[in-house]
Amino acid sequence: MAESIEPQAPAAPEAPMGPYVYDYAAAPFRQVVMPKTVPLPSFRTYTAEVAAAAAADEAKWAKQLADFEVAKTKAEAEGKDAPKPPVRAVPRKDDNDMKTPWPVAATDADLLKLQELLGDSVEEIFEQAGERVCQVKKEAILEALKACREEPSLKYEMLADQSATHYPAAKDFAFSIVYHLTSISRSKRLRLRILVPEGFIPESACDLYPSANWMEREIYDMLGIRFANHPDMTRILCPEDWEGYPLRKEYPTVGWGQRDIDFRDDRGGVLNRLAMEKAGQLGINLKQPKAD
Amino acid sequence: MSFLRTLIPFDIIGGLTVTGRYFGKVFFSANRKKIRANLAHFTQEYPEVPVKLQPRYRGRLTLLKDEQGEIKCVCCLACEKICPTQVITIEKGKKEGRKMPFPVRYDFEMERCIFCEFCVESCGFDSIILNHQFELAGYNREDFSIGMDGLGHNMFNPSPVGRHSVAED
Amino acid sequence: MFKNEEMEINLGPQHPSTHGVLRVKLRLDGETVTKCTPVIGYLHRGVEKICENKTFFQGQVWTDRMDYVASISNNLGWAEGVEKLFGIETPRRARYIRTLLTEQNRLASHLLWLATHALDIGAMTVFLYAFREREYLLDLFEAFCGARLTTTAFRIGGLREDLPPGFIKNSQAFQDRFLACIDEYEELLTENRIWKKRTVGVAKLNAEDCIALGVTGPVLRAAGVPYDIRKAFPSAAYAEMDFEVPTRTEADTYARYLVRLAEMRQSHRIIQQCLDGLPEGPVMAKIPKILKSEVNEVYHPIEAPKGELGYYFVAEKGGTMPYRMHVRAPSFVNLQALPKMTEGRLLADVIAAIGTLDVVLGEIDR
Amino acid sequence: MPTQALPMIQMTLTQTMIMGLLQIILVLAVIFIIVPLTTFAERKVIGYIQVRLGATRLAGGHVGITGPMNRVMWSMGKVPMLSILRGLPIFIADALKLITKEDIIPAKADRGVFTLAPIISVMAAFGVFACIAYYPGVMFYMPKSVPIIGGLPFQGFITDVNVGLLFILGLASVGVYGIVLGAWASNSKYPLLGSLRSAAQIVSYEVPLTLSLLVPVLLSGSLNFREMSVTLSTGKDLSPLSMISLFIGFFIYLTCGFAETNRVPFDLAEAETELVAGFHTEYSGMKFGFFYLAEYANMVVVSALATAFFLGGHYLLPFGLQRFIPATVPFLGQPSFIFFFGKILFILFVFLWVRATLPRYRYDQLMDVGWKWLIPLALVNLFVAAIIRYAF
Repeated sequence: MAESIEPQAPAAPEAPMGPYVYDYAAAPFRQVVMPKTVPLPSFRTYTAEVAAAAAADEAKWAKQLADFEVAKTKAEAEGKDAPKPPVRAVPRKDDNDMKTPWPVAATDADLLKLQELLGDSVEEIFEQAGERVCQVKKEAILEALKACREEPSLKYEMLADQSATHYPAAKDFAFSIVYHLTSISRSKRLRLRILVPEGFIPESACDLYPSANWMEREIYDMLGIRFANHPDMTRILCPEDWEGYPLRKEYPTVGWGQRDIDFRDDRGGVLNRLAMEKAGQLGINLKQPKAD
Repeated sequence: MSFLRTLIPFDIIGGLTVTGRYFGKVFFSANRKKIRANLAHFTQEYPEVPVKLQPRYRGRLTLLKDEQGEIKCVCCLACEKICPTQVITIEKGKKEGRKMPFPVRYDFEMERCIFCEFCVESCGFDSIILNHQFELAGYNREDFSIGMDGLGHNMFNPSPVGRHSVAED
Repeated sequence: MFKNEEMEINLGPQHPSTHGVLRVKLRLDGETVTKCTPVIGYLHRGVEKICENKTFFQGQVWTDRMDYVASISNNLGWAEGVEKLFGIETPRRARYIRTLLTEQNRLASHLLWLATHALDIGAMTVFLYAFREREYLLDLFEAFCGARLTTTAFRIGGLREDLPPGFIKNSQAFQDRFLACIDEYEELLTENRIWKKRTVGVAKLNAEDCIALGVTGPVLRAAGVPYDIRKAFPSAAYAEMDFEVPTRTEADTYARYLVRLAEMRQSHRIIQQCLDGLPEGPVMAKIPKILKSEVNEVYHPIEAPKGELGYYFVAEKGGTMPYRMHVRAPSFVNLQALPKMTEGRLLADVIAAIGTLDVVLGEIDR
Repeated sequence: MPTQALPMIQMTLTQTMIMGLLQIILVLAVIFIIVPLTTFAERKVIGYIQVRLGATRLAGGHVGITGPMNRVMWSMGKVPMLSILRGLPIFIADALKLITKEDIIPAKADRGVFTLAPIISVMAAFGVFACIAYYPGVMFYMPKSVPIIGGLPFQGFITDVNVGLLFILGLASVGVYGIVLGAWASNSKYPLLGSLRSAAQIVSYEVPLTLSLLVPVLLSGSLNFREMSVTLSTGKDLSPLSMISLFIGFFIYLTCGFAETNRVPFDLAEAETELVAGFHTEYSGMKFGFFYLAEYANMVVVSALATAFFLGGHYLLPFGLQRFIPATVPFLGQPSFIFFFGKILFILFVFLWVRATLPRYRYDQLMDVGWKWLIPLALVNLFVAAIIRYAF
């Protein structure tokens, strides 16, 4: 009789799958670290940086000298031993087989010819790691490609590759699009580069180089840059209804919907303890498994 | 001439000769010779005849013990850091009578392991190897999570499923 | 009186001869293809995104899994691309061993192509014969780096270890019997009337179209363009090797078959030169333990078995991981030519065209 | 010769029926043994050609009835004894699998036709066996002790139809209805393509097949299977030159036979790499098993016809060369059951051998070969045979 009067225990909440369930939106691997710098190789920036570094070095040296003079006069005044004269720091030379390829000024005939042909449209030409780079204005890319393809002294017949990079830290542009051109007859390569801001629609290269078709679709799929006059501007690798552009820097490495449930059996409760600690630090809603 | 060549199929006879020759070779050698003799066929009779693996074969991750039966690992965490798929979890600890740190926990999630041997390469104390096991199938996901304890299925002993693949080194 | 309709048919993603998960939407008028649309992306794993979050050292394992048939070529592209990014000079012995292994892998890849292409067209025995030789090569890879397919063979700056004992002897044994094996395949296929009927004049793609569509590799060479990156932009030890670039002018499936067989003979020649002239010396350059990059971007192309394989890296200052990694996958670009090759032809020719392009879906979808 | 003239014995209806039934049971038993054995042989032969071992797992491993013996052999470092028969029970396993598998009928399929199609196929394939003479005479006499049929002759064929060849050709071409109807009824795209190919193929290849079979008809002057076989094999009434015509006719016939049975290099109807499985893509279970049985039974029929008309039937030598061996020679000069079956097995082997070697034709090329090469060739051959028949 006593049992029947006793109130029924409330139904336990449904057991979560696996030992732990994470709050996905707040999970630590989703916290994307945005890049702080703009790693856009450029001879102009590089020379500016080198000059700035040299100036800073010089200023430091001058300061050291001045400090030394001050210290010297002070020591002389106080009758102590003169301090050691400062030694100018020599940059440390590593004993290894690495020779970092720095950008150098353009000397190649192709680049100079291109600059001569395009005039103002060319923003920058330089060479780095044996590769020729020509950065043109974003509106003039079609003109530049046409010049590369049809000018008899250039004759870059094939568009080998086209890709883009996201630079969220840059101020006046968001993406760089690079075109890797190959001249089969002359065994030469050239990289054309444009910088485009968010929302800008560059001209498609499909008419000049039909191989750009899928490459531009891939760029659109991965980075969300649309191209004007493209025959079929749809996603290619991701499904049609995919949200977001995976290769942008703000996109988390682990896509939405991945389960982060640990399937291992917890030996001695160590994992549980660690996970609880971690969750407590991060403020994650970590439900404990039902005890049975 | 080409008409005759079309009528008399020398090309097809040539192909049939090649295949027929192999048929004869295998038919008369396959079931009569001793194992490991110079066989005409290329099939390995796998469960009955053990597989010969190369010495550098990359199998399952295994922890080593030294002569005193002491775990060689000193918890430098190099393997944990270099692992491209983050399948190793180590917890440092202390043990009586041992100067170096001692791994309290060394967990290995084989389900995600890609057998690249970067961990072994990074180890400065030769305390881990990839053994020669390739039969690593399991019935449930718990079978792929291997730790230092566990009966017969831990980081020191070979997996119980791979009966035919443990090499002798 | 009769309704005349075109039929739409899905070739794939599960189909015996689409080499993985390729899906081709076909519009058929009877058996004639009027429209052909390749649909890809079923194997997309986001390798480029993953590699942005892995160090230069770790990223190599993902290259194994792109073109899993020719993973050593992919490793070579990655290792040399990163070395170009850092300006690392690799020792000569390491470069020779890289060349040796890459060429052996080219043989393995071409053998797999021959096997599956012949199987697609119906000759099922060549499949097993080619796999027999490939097995021998995979054993060699296993002896060198411990894995048969996902090799991770090279390291930035050279190699992890030198060749294992017995490797050269076994390679030489393979060299001695391989040419006879190619003759055997030729005996079965080259003059066979059915093989010729199925391949001569099928899936034509002339040189202009090839170049316009960016098609590289044996498909381009079968159209008469002697463009081989091993000759045009030599890396590893290819500059020191003596070999020819086989070309044909017919630009059809049969010509591609002959070009690939000739390439296998040339690869055999390169391997022989590597084995004979293997220099002594270290196999690893002196490089710091942790590589920190400067701001740089490189595009490094190599000649993979399927065509031009390019790695494009962007590196930031002081970074241990690439800021951006992009792969120019040869199959991805080559597959664009499929509609041009097949439209207006029969259904069976689509199978031959897919086979002759030698696509690997792991590389297309990345 | 005793085989030439059949003993004319008056039988009652009951006796005829019982004898017929016994013969039918015998023939069916032979079919049901030889067809699964062919599938086993297919695995083994193609395996050996492709430098591998084929099926070895059943009766070849460490477990089962043969397990202990195999274990001992393996431990001695030898492959097991009787290892050429390793894997033999797989034909039983195949049959069991097909019978016990779930029988799926697609939701939008025409259920009646879908069920009928494999039955048509298998009936057509098996019906043909009624007219094939396995032995051109009395095989043995029933013992006197058996009631009702005691002392009656047991003949080496079920019936001795006067237009036997016509019956065989007619019934064999009904088989294509099974393929076409089955594919249409499954309401799917790949089977549809397969059936269209198959219909076109069989219609085109019936012509050269029949034309090549007209040569033996012309030479022997009969349509009765048994008489044709005996006449052509012994070659008594034939000119020696007729050998040429028979020789060419044999190859035309064999080529068309490959096409009729949908085997490589003419297996377009079920071209695996193009049409997944062709006309039987949607079939499963024993319905698929019927198509499978029909295909192999057809192979046996084609081999039997080729043996009887071209390869010397129940005698040792092919193409009428038997004339050079006098009938007085003990074994070789006499007709024998063994020769007939040996030749059938050889042609079945050729089927498998060719399957392992050759690529597949394309649809339009197949038509080219049929209409532009085989039909003219068969006509010329027929003409030559006619000249030989009446001039020499």
